[in-house]
Amino acid sequence: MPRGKLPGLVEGLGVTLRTMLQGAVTVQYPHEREDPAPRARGVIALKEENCTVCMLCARKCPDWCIYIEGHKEQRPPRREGGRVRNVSVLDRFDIDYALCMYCGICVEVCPFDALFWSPEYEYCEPSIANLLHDRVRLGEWMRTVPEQEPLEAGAEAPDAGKAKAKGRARSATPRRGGDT
Amino acid sequence: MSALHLAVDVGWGWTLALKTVVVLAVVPLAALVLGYTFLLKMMSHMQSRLGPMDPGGFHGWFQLVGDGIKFLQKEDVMPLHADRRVFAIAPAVVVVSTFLVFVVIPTGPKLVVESLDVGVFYALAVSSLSVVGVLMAGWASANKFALLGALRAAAQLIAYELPLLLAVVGVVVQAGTMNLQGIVHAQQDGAIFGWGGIGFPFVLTQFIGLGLFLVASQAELTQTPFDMPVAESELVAGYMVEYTGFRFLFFFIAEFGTAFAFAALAATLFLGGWAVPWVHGTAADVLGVPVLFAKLMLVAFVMFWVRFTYPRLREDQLQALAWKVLIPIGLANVVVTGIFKVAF
Amino acid sequence: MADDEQQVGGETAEPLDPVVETLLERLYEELGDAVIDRAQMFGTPIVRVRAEAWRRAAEVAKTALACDYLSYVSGIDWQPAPREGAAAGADTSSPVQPTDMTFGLAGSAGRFQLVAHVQSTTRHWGITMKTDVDEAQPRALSWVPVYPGAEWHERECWEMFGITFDGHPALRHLYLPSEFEGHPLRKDFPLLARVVKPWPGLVDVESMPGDAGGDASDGESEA
Amino acid sequence: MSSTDTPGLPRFDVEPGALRHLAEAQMNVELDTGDMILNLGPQHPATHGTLRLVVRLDGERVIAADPVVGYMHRGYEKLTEFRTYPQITTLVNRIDWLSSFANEVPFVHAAELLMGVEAPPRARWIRTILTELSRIATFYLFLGEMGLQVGALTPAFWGFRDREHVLNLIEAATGGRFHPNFNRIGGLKDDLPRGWAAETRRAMQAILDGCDDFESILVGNEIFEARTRGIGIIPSDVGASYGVSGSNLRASGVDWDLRRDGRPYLAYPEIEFAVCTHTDGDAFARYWVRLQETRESARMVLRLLDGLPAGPIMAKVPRVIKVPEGEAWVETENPLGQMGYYVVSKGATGPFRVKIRSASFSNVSILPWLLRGAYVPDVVAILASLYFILGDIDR
Repeated sequence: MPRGKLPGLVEGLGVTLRTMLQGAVTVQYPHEREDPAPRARGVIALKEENCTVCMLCARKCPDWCIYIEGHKEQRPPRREGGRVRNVSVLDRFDIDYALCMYCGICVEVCPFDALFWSPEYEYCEPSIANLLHDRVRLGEWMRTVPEQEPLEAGAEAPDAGKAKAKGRARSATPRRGGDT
Repeated sequence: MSALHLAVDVGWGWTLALKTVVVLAVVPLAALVLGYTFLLKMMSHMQSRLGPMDPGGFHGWFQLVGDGIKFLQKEDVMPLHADRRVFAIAPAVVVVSTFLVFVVIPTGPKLVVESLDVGVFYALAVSSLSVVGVLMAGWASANKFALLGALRAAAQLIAYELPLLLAVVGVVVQAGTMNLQGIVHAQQDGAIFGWGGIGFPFVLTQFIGLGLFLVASQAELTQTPFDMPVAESELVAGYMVEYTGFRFLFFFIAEFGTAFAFAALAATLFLGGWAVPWVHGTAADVLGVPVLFAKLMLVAFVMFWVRFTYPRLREDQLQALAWKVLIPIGLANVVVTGIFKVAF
Repeated sequence: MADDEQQVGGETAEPLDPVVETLLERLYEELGDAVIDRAQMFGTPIVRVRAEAWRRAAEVAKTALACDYLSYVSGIDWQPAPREGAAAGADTSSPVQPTDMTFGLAGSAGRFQLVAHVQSTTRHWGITMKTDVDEAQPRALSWVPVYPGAEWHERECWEMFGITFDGHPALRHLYLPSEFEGHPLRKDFPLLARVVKPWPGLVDVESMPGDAGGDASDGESEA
Repeated sequence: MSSTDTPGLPRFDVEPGALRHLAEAQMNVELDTGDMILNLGPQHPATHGTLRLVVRLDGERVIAADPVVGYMHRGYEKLTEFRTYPQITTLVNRIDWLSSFANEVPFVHAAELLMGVEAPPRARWIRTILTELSRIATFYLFLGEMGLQVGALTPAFWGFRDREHVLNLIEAATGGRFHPNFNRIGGLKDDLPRGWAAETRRAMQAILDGCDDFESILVGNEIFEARTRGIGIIPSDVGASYGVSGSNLRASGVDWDLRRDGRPYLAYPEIEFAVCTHTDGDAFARYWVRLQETRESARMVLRLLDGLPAGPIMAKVPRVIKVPEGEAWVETENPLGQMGYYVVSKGATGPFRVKIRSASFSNVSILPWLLRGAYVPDVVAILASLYFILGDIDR
């Protein structure tokens, strides 16, 4: 039996003693909070005025956890003498976070920048049914959507597409409105 | 443990009652202190954690008390096929053995519940009573993990009684008495080559004995690296696996209470116990408690430090260690001590 | 038949990798005409052997080709999944596979095939083998005597495809409960999760007359 | 231990069943004790997850062990047939959930091969970095966990503590702490955020320091050695024929690493790294190899960061991914061993059949062979040293 050589055992004691004196890494959660990375996929926020009820997110969702209903309305023309606009109006936009796998496909496929990731994570519920967030709840998350962060050296400049739009996510003006 | 009952002349009945109350109060308190200091705080910090911080406000001092209250509220669950009576008695047997050890540990010249002439012998004998309770618990649980744990515990405790005793024999030989009080006095009044500045703590000559005692008591307490009877990753919790509520609380109190008792024994036998060399009389009675507490905490620190650092041995390796290494060393120590005793 | 598959495979037209060529040569030497067809799959040879030579193929791979390492044994059901139920037509979230039965590299005689991959830890090459399994009575010789690691793979294959392995020590359920009925990886076994729930991607916008609405397909329904 | 029962002697010529009875008879005659069936799991601390191990014991010695898996079977091979390629990366993420990113790589690579697309260099390098980070995250948990299983409580927490750095990095880059879903066919979803490289360098230093701690508290510890040396010996030929792969096989002296020896993938052909092997094949060797590989991975990440090329991270791919007809087998050296996908495409938006070859499945299938004759405490140590993730067994 390889016993009797003390050094290994003593060294171990030394390491634990050193660790004990080093101080803890614990974050006392409700009292102090760590900020998750801006990219963290915490919760999906909905910018309702951008949504055109195109159903793309609901279709691409691997879990079938997005439920959308809408109807069409006629709006008066923007300019004098213009065409009467047909507008899709969102009636229901629910994401069931009890099913969601947080893959981010919906956010990615949205062609009108209506969905965004927010790093917010404090929305656990005692009842699983409450994890179904409706469009009002999803809209509230928009406040927590961070700005687009700069990229690492050597990265290509983000093209004028979605990346920039995300940076402006919080601005009030709808980019493409609800027109079809 | 106040000096009150010694100052007032009361009937023996009252003295007995007071002594009982003191012992009954000290054991859970001891378990709390050790559990909080080492299990909750020292271990946490060794693992880069803080441990409980909220209960009670200051560093979670109330956590274990709260746990205890929680255990008391819990339902008393018994396995369907358990041997109900044995199952119920087992924790009590274990905890009683802990209580009995405390009886002989002196905390001052007069502060001792019962100063037995066979004190050391008694302490080690009653401490091993717990194995009966452990076996009862393991058997009565009607659970294979519990049974395996209990059998391991039995084998282990029997194997480690011997080195434990041998470790103490050296001290007994040197002190010339088995009375714990006598051993403390021998250390207090002793002198190193004529210099009595710090008395003569036996650790100076019996350091091998102290090492043996610590290793063996670690095994007696079923602490890592000898915690096979409760081995979490193998036997889940060994003989305790079916226990909940206040019965589990009993085991918990017994575990840390016994750790406290062994630390106190080690402090008494090797570090001079309550004694401060130049303090005598009532002053020693007053100082004895904190002095002993400080010494035993030092010993307990080492015991738990080892517990939270090392992996666990295998049962056969543990037996081999006991019979092939510790016992020969212990015997040699006794012989050498005897020779020195006769020669000087 | 072999000619057909040369076209299906597509890649056999490419020049064979030298390593692949050596491997195949040795295999032909040992197995002779038990090898029905061969192909190359991105640098990995893939051969189809006769069912009765299935175990022999493993032995040859282990000895002559030094393939000491068993990667996996599994099955394929080449039959296209029936698209049934009310939602099947509208559900464009699931990929639409061709409706006729086509076979992959090295071809197949019918619906079920076994696929296995073995590798050499010393020579760093590997070979994929296939064999045809009868549809009515799916059986094959077990590889366990050659590669003991095949035991679990074959148990899985047995419960998932219903292919029996002769010479397997204990064909028991591996993943599924022992009272489970059916063979989940067969194409005609429905995926219940997709059957019991209506597809939420169905367009639920009340369209204006003469308006395609949000129905615009993203190209998936073309297939 | 009787000679017929010594793990370490390869024996193919005997039917497994026959040997079991032989061992059994011998034990019972020797000691004349009845045996006991002990059910480790599905809820047991040593099975980290829901593996059930039915062991027949004679005293504390194992006569026969039968792992029962499937408590977490999610049917991914079936699910893939109902999903499109981009959706599947979300699924394969969850096979070995400790190294999710590494799971995506071979699948995406298979699709890229079939489509004839190649990810740009920067994407490949970032993929490599993240794969190595996943490897560190996986191994780090093992390095602590192994201590826990042999009774040392403290290293487990250190494992969690330092792994946190790596998980934070993965989250900062991909957005997903556990399930990155960051690979896209043809590249990556996004480039790295600014400051990530510097942060990674710091974290790798912490990882290397942490490895030293593990070395002191476990590898050099005599008790740990006594517990792990000489138990659960996998001879290289037996291991290979069971399909044991990765560090487990390298610990048996097989110098085989798909990063170096397989079909070139990611940036591995372009950087230098050492492949660690150990000749003993026991639990200690497996721990040692993983410890060295963790260090090597950390150094590799540093090297990769130094050479990170600039440029785009996405190749040109059609908006709707349709994979041409064909078959591909892609294998990679994942933290737990060889992970491979055999993808059959029929030209649709989703695969026709995906066979997922996961490492733990084969690594664990050797258990009945390996555990015979071991003691209960060794069973736990062997299980821990094989290191499996339940999702990787059950898929």
